[in-house]
Amino acid sequence: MPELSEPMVVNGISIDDSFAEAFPMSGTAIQITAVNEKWALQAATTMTGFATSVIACGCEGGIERLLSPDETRDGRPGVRVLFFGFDPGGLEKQVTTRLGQCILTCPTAACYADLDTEQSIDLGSAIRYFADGWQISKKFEDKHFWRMPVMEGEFLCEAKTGVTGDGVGGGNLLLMARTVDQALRASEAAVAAMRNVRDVIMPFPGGIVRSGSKVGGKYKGMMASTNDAYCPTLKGVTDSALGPEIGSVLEIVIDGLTADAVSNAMRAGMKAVVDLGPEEGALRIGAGNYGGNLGPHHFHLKELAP
Amino acid sequence: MTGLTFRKKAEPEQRLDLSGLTAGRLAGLSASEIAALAIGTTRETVRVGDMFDLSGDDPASIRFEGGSERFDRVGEAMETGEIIVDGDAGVRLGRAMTGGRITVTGSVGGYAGSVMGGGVIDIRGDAGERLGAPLAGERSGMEGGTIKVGGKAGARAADRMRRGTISVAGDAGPDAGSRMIAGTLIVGGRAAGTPGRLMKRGTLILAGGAERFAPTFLDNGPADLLILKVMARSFSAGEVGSVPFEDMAMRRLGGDTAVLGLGEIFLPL
Amino acid sequence: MDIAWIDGKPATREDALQAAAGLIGKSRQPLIAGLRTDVAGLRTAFDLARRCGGVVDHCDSDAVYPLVTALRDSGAFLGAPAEMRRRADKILIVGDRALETGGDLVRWVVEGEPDLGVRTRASKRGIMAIGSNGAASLEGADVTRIACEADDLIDLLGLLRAQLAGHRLGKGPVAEEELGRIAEFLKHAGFGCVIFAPEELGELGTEQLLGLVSDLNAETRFSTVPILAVPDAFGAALYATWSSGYPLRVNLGTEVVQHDPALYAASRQLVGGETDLTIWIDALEGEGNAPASSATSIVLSCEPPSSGDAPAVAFAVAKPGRDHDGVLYEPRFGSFVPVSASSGGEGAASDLPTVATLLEDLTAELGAVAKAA
Amino acid sequence: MLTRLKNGHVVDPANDRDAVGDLFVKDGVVVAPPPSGTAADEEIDCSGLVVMAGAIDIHSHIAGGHVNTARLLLPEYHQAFQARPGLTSLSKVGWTTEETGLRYAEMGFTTVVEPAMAPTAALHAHLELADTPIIDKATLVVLGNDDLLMTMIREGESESAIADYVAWTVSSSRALGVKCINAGGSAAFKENVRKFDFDDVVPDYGVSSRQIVKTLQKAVGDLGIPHPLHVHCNNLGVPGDSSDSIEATIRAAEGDPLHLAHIQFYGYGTEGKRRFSSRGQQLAELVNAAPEVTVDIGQVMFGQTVTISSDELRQFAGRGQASPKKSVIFDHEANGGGVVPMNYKEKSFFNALQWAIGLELFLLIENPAQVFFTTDHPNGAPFTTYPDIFALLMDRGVRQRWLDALPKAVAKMTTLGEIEREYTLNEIATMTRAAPARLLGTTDRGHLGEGAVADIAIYRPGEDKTAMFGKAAYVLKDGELVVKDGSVVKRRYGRALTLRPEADKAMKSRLDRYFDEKYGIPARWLEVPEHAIGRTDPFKVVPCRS
Repeated sequence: MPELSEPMVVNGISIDDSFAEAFPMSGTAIQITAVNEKWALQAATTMTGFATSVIACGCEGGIERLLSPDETRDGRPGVRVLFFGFDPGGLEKQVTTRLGQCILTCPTAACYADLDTEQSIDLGSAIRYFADGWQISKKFEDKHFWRMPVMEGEFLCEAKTGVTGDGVGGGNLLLMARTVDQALRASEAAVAAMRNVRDVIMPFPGGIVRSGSKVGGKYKGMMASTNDAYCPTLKGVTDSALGPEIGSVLEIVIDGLTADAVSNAMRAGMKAVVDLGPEEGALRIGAGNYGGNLGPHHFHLKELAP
Repeated sequence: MTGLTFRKKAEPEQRLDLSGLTAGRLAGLSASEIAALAIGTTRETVRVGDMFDLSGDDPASIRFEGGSERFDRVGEAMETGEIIVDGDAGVRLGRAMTGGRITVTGSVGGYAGSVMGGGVIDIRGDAGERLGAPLAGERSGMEGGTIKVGGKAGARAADRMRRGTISVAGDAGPDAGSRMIAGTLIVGGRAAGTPGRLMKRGTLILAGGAERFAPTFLDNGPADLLILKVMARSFSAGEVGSVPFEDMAMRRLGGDTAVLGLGEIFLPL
Repeated sequence: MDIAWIDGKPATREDALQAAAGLIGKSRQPLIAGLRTDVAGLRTAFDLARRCGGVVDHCDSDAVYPLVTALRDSGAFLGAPAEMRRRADKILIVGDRALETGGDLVRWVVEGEPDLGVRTRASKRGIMAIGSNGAASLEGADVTRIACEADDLIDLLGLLRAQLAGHRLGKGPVAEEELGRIAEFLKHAGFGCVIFAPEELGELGTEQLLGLVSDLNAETRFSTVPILAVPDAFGAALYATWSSGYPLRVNLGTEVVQHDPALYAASRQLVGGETDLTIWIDALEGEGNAPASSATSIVLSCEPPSSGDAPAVAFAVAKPGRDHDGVLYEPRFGSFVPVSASSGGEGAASDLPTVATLLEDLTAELGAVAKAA
Repeated sequence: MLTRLKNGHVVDPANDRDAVGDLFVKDGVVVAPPPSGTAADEEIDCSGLVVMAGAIDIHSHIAGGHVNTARLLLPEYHQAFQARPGLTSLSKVGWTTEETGLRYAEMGFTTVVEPAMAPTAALHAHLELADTPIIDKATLVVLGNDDLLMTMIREGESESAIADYVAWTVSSSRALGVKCINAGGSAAFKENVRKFDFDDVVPDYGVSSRQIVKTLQKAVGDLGIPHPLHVHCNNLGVPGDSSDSIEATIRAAEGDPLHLAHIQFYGYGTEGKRRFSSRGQQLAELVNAAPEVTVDIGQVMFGQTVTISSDELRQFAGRGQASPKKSVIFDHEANGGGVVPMNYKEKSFFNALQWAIGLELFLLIENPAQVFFTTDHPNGAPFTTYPDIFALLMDRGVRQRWLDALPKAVAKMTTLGEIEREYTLNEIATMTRAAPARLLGTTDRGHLGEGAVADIAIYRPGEDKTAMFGKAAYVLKDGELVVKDGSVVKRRYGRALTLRPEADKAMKSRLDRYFDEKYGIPARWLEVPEHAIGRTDPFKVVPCRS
C-alpha cells in the first residue's frame, strides 16, 4: 500500500500523493465502418465484448470514439476501436478471432487499419481463407485489402494494421466517495471526460470497474483477488486504506497507445472529478500501484491534478 | 543549384538512348563530362553535347526542352529525382524505374513504364503500345507505382501487370489488361479488342465500355462494391487524381476462366 | 550474262562491290534484312552486320514472331514432325493457315497410322479440325470438322481450357455439345498433337494454344507442331539466337547487342526512317516480303532484277540447293539439313557467287575502303 | 617459329613433371628443348607463373538445339536486356557461341565437350560449334531412347549389328563418344509413364534401362571408342530414388569402363524432416570401390541458371520448380528433352545442400583421375563459376566461409565442414587435364610432353584461387597466343574432335530404308557433311582403339 503522506486538496477533494503504476502492452487500432452509425457501433460493441482484462479475456479492448464519415476510409460512419495485449502475437490472435466472428459476420461492416507503425499484425490476411479461394487481394496506393465474397455482398478488410509496443495498460484512478451514488456519479463524469482523449480506452463496463483487485490471493491459483484495502465493508478487519468517511470506491482503468495518452486521460478524468466537487461526487482520488517496482510507468496524481 | 536542362538542338537523325541521363547516373559529373556521354544507337557516335545545350547543374531535377519520338529510354531504371520532357519521348520511358517522377507533356512510344517498380509517370498525351508491359520473356510487367495517361493508350496496356495503378483517360488499344497478374488498370474511354485476355487476377475498370469479351468471362451482375468507393477516394487524394468511375454504377465480370479466372472487369451498368 | 548492276545498269562485279562498300561506308544505320539464304550466308550476313553496325532482321520474321514470343513468354511443348507422324493418335488442326501455308507438311504428318507406342499404335489415327476449311484437302483421312470463324479460335481454345480445368464458361463460338466433343477427343489421346499456324493465332492466341497443351499434359501426353509460313525465317531466327543471343531484330551498332522486337523489325526500321541503307538478301525460292522504303538499297538476289525502281547496287547470287551445296532449315525435320546442288536443270546459274562468298568479298572490300580512307 | 616459355612452374602430371623449367613450342606442338645455344624466336617470361596444359571440360552443354532453345527462352538474362547495371550469373556467361568460346579461353580451357547431341540435331550442334571461337570442341551423341536400338534389343539382334548401328551414328554425327540419358525413360514418358527405374521396362519394347545401358556399353567397348559409355542415370534429382538408381548403375558396370555424369544430382537421400539429405559419402565410397567407373560432378552454385537436358521425363517433372516459371518440353525422335530455368538460392535448404553434396563428392572421391570437374553447365551453374569452384576445392577456409553463409540446418546435414582435404595444383591438373584427355582418348592433349598440341594455360598463382583461375595470364592455342592477362588477344577457330568408326555397308542401306520407311525422312539428314560446316578443316579425327 502506498503511503498516504501529504495529500493535496483541490476544490475540497483530497488527492493522494500516489501514482498509478502501469505496464507496457502491445496496442493496435482499427476502424470499423458500416452503412450507418448503428451498425458500425453494433459491430464494434460486439467485437469489444468480453475484453475487459487481458488476464481472463486474452486482450483488453474498447471503442475509442465514433468517427464521422469525413474521417473514415470509405466515407461511411465508423468507430475507432483499440485493443491491447501482452505481445503482438497474442494480440493478433485475439483481434483476428474477434474480427472473424464479429465484423465479418456483421451486416455492411468493413474493417480498416487505423494505426500506422512499422510493425503490423494481420487483419484480413488472417481470415481470408474463409472465402474459400474466392478471396481477392487488392493492393493500391501502398494499401493492401482483402475482399471476401459473403452472402450479403463483399466484405472489405484491410490486410494488416499497425501494432505498437509503446502501449500502456493499467493507468487508473480510484474514486472514493461517501456513497455508491456519489462514487458512480464521479466515475461517470470522469469517463465521459476521458472519452474525449485520443488513443485511450477504458475497457471495463461503461469504463468503470467496482472490483478492483490486488495481485494473488489466499486460494491457490488465484492470480488476483478483491482489493480488500479498498473494500469499505472490510474497514477494521483488514489493513484498510480507507478512512471512516469513505463508503464506496470505484476504479477507472485506462489503456493507451502511448504513455502520454494515458496521462492525458487521467488528467481529464481528475479534472472532471474535481470540477464535480465533493458533495456531488468523490471525496478523494487515489491510484493503484504495486509499490513502484513492477511497472515502468508511474503516473503521479499530483502531477496530473488540475 | 538549379535543375539540369537539356535543350534540344535539332531533331536527331538516329534514335537516342537517354537512359544514362538520370539523377543516379549523372551524380558527380561535370557539365563537360555530361556533354561527352555517348547516347547514340548506331555506328555513328552521338554525344549529349551534339544533341543538347546544357544548363543548370542539379541532376535531381532534369528537364528536356523539346522532345522527340526518338528520345528512347528516358528515365530508365531511375531511382529518385524528377524528369520533365517538354514534348514527346520515345520507347521504354521510365522502364524499370523504382522511384521519382517523370512528366511528359507530349506523347510517348511503346513500353512506357515497362516493369516499373515504383514512382510516378505522368504522360499528358498518348502512350504507345504495351504501357507498363514486360519486354520479351519477362514474367511480369508493371510491379508498382503509378502511370497516368492524359490521352489514349496503345495495344496491350497493363500486359502481365503485377501491381500498381495505370489510369488512362482516353481509349485503350486492343487487348488491354492481357495476362494481368494483379494491379489496377482504369480506362476512361473505350477498350478495343478483347480486354483481359488470359488475366489471372487483377482489376480492369473500363468506364467507357469495351468492344467485346472472351466467353471465358462471366457476368457477375451489378456490383455496388465498397472497394470501388475506397479506390476512388484513395486515387483522388493521390497521384492518380480523379477517376472516371467515381459514383458510377457498375457491373462486374469475372475471368479469364481459361486460366485462373480470378480477375475482374468493371463496366458501367 | 549480267551478274551485277549499279543503278540498274550492268556493271562488273568489282565495280559493284566497290560501289556497295562505298555506300556501306557512308551509312549511319544499315539494315541487313531479307536474310533469305543458307546458314553460311546467314553467318556472313551477321559478320557484315557486326562490321558495319547494322540492324538485322528477316523479311518474314512476322511469320515466326508469334511463336517466338509466346514461347519465350510462357514456354511450350514442341514435337518433331517426324515423331508426331509415327506416334500421334489424335491430331487437332486449329485454323486455316496451317494447311494454307504448310499443306504438304500437314498432310505428311497426318498421313498413315501411328506405329509407335502401346497407347497409340492400337488405335486408328483420329483427326479433328476446328475452323479449318482446308481440312477437306486431307484426302483419305477421317477428319471431324468443327466450324469456327478464325476470329473466334482464341476464344474457343480458351473455352476448351476452362472446360478441361472444370471452370465455368460462357457461350462461345461453338455449341456446348461440340465443345464437349472436342474436349473428349483431346482427353482420350494416347499421344496427341496440335497443328496450327502461330501467325493466324497471334501472340496471345499462340500462348493460349500452348497453354492448352500444357494443361493437357497434366493427365496425358500432348505436343504441338507449329506451321510456319516461311520456314527459313525460323532458321534465320535460330541462327541469330546463337550468334547474337536473340532471335533476329537486333541492332549490332552499339557496344552490346540490342534487341527490340518492335523497334528493330525490318518493317519498322524502314518506316521509322532511321535506316539509311538496306542490304537485302533474297537467295531462296519464293519472293521475299520486301517492305517499301525510300532507303538506298543493295540487293543480293537469286532472281533476275525486277523492273521498276532499281536498287543502287544489285548482285545476282546463287541459290543454295540448286546452284550450290549448303545448309537450310527443313520444317519436316524441325532442324537444319544439308542440301546439295541439284544436277542439270538451271545449271547455268552455278557460276554465280554464293551469298556467303559475295558478302565475304564485300566485307573485304569494306576493309580496303577503310584502309584507303 | 620456336617459342620458349621460360622459367615457369610446369605442372604436368601426365609426364610426372611438377617443377620450374622451360617449355618449347614449335609449329603448334610441344617440342623437346633445342640444343643449347638455339635462340627462340619468341620468349614468354613465365617466372613465378604456373604452366599447365589447356584444360578440358568433358561435360558442358554449349551447343545444339536445346542450348539454343535456352537462349531463346530466356532473353531477359542477356546482359543487354538488363536494366543497368543488373547482371545475373547467366548474363555473365553470355549467350552466344562467340562469348562461350571467349570466356572458356580466358580461363585457360582449350577443349570442351558438348555431351548431349541428338543424332537428329547433330548438324545444328556442329554449326554452333563451328561458330564457337578458339577452343576445340567435341560431342557425345545420344542413344538409348531410340526406336531402332530398342527394337534391335527386343528382336535379339546380334551384338555386331548393334555395334554397326552405333558406329554409323557416331560416324555420321561426327561424335567423339556415346551418351545414354535416362535409358528408356524418355521413350516411356511418351507412353505417359512418369517414373522410370533402372529395371523398369519401356512399354511396347519390353527392354529395361539396364539392358539398354549394358548393350550400349558393350557396343562402345567393342568398337574401341576410347570414351566409355557416358551415362546419365534414371531418377535424376529424386531424393532416395536417385541414389538407388546410381548405385544400381555403378554395380552394373561389372568391371568394364563406364562414365557417370553429374553424380551430384544422385547423391540425395530422404532423411531429415524435409526428406532431403546427403548421400555424398556413400556415393563417394561406391565410386572409390569401383575403379572402372569415372564420374563428373555437376556442381551446383548459387544464382540464376537454366537446366538443359535430354532427360525429357525428368525435365517435365521439374517444370513445376521452374524459375522463372516457363519451360520448353520437346517430344523429338528418341530422346526429346526439356529446358527449365532454375534459380539456386543460397537461402534454400535444398539448394544449399545440393551445393554441399557436390563438394563432398569432389573431396571424398580419392582419385583425381576418376572424378571430373563439371557444373553440367549450365544445369548446376554456368561454366563461368569454375574459378570459384577451384577455390572451394583448394582452400578449406573458403569452403568454411561459404558454408557459414548457408542456412544452419544445412551444416547439420553435411560432413563438408569436417573434410580437410585441399586439392593441390597437381591434382587440379590431373582432374582437368591429364585424366580427361585419357578418358576421351585424345592423347595429343591434356599434357605437355613432346608432340602434344601446344594448348597451354599459364596462370598467375596467388592466395586468391578464384582470381588465379578466372583470368589466365597467357593461353596458347595450337601454339598461338590467344589470351593475355585474361583477355582474348587473338580470335581463331578450333576444330571438332571426332571419331570415324567404320560401319558395315549393309547397315548404311538398312538405315536409309529405316529412316525413309519409318520416319519418311532421308538418313542423310542425320549426317554431318564437311561442307556444311563452312570452315576449313573443321574436324580432327581421333583414332579408335584397335
